Amino acid sequence: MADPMRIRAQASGDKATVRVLMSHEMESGQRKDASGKTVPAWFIQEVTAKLNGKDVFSAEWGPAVSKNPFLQFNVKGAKAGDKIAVTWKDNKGDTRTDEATVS
Amino acid sequence: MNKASSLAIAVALALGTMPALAQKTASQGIDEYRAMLQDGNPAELFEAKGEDLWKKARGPKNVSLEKCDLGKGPGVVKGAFVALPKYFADTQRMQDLESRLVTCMETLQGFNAAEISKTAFGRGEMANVTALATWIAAESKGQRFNLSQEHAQEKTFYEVGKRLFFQRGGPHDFSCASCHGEEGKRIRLQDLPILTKNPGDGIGFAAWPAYRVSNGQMWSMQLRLNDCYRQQRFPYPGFGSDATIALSTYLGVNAKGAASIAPAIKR
Amino acid sequence: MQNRRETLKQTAVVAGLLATAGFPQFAHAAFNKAAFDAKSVQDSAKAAGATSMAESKDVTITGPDIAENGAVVPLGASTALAGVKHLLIMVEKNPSALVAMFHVTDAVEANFSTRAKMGQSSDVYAVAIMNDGKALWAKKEVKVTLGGCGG
Amino acid sequence: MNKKTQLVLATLAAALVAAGCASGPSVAELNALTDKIVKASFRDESHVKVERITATDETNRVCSEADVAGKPLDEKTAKRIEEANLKAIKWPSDGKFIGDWKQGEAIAQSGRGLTWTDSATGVNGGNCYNCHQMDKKEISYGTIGPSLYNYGKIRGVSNPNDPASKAIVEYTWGKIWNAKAYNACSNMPRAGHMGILNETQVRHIVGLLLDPKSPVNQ
Repeated sequence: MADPMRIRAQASGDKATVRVLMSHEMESGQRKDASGKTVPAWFIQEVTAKLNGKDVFSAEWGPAVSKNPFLQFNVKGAKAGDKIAVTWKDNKGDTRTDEATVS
Repeated sequence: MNKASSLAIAVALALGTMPALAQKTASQGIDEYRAMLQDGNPAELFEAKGEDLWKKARGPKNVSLEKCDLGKGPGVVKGAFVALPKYFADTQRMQDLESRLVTCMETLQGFNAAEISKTAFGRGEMANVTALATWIAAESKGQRFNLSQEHAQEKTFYEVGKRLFFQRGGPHDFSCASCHGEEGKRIRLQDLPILTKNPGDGIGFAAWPAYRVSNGQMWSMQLRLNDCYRQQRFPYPGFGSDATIALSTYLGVNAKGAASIAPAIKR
Repeated sequence: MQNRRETLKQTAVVAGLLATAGFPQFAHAAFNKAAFDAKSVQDSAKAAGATSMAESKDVTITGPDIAENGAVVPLGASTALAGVKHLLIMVEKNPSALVAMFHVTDAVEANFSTRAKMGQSSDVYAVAIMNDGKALWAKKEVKVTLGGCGG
Repeated sequence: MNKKTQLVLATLAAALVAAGCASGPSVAELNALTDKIVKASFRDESHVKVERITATDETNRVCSEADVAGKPLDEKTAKRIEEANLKAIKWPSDGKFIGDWKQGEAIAQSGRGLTWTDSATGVNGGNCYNCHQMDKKEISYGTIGPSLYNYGKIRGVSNPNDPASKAIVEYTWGKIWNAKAYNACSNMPRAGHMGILNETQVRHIVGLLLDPKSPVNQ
């Protein structure tokens, strides 16, 4: 149900720079609501990426990553026309995958 | 110039123990921070959502908004944003982008306009109106504001908007002009655009809708004005009310010639 | 940048299709709760596999000197060293220091950026955990100011 | 409701044209129209009532009109407004003008209070740093008002309780209590007069500005 990511992947030289924006609350678990109750943490825990179907990147995040997260990484050997697929999974088990073509 | 040098002194005094900072003014530091955020504006997420909402068949009538007339003819999106608010003959009223979108959602898609207008910002169909406005604004990126002042209502609304801009009231005696009537002023570290004339490309009226990093929300112009009024300690302006549209007309006409950068990214 | 919109248009949505596929060859894909729960930079690095810690000029942390808002602070970690296993971004004064842990493979450069929440002015760290368990770190101070009208 | 108002306006505009007012509505008509639009557009929210802007006082009314016209108040009106505001100043009930600068600093830092998202019973802030530089250590300050750094020092106040400082101490109290007593259309709120700050809070702010030990005077 989560909204799509925005993925930009640009090749330069022998690598491609991948920039990703994800739509997610990234609730810290530190905040209290109007009635004084702590809002439970809700955040992306794992981010992975594939280049043409092959795993190339993985990371673990905590609740201190900002809301609507931004991520940048560089994939070696990626060239224009290659497919980059990014997947996130949050601590409630929700997940989303989007794909972009390297330009 | 003055501002920068006095800040430099303030920073040197306050942060003298930090060599990296002492060589840089606070405003330079903040400019760098803002520059770092430019590449990757989460407003893009809302743009994408808005484009999808425009093209998707939705509502009780299950049709898209692709025949919506934003002032340039049915379905014309590019250039519409920088000409709003304007007078619409079909509704016989002045409308800004958001109130016009709500009209289209009612007439084309069968939604209840009054219900949407009552919905809180960021919720339900109101969140969709904001996403739509974000995409439509983005489609005019780089174009210059050029509001019509042809129709009698357009002129009248400019004049009413001017009066609202200078209306002092509430416990603090604030008007819009208290903060936006002079050039080169700040609240805390926040630069305040002068809004009685064209403040420059992408400043003031030409920057909204914008993504607010402080709360991770997408802010439309209606919400921008709503929160200005809140901080002014004024009562609550209705969504799409004539006051908000008259004020937008005043700001938009004054911004004539300013290139739009919306959706921007803001503090 | 000039082709930004073009590039965006090429973004294809394949939601859910790959969602359930696991990452068996990625040993570290499981969430390291201990590292994220740890309060201090040291405890967190330890939980991430560090056996010793040393400051190093070969590790770089990037971030602004001043952040106008603590909700979004752009931070980056990088190193040109060989033999890096994980690259960590930490904020010392956050309730839990660890913000993000990136796993370095042959397929990606050891150079990652994201944006972090910061509750107050603090030192921020890039920590490279090497294959042999050594942790090499760099830090810089980020000052968080109140940008708007304290209301 | 919007539609109805606008239709009324359209009819009004048409009537004006018919009456030969080809140049559009007059200033008085535009003012009346604005009042009507304000009434139709704003509503109560939480403890914030519409009367806050519909039942405003003469000071705000004449200053708003002068702003729209783009020229300052005529001298006579300005004087009358200033005198009325000066008369309305409440001086300290116990004769004590100088409070605790530390509490004053906290009040100066706070921008809270009186918006529809604030609680009706919370403690209001003074909003001072939003517009003024004060303590040099605070780099996040506004520039709508003049810098108040060294406010007391520049004015030669080494002992605010010394009779020699009486005039400046009283002016400082008066300015915070009711800024319009000294400048009819000042941008500065009337903190005491409008009930933004209470007497004790005003006293602490005066302390922040005039106490030689205050960071403002370092």
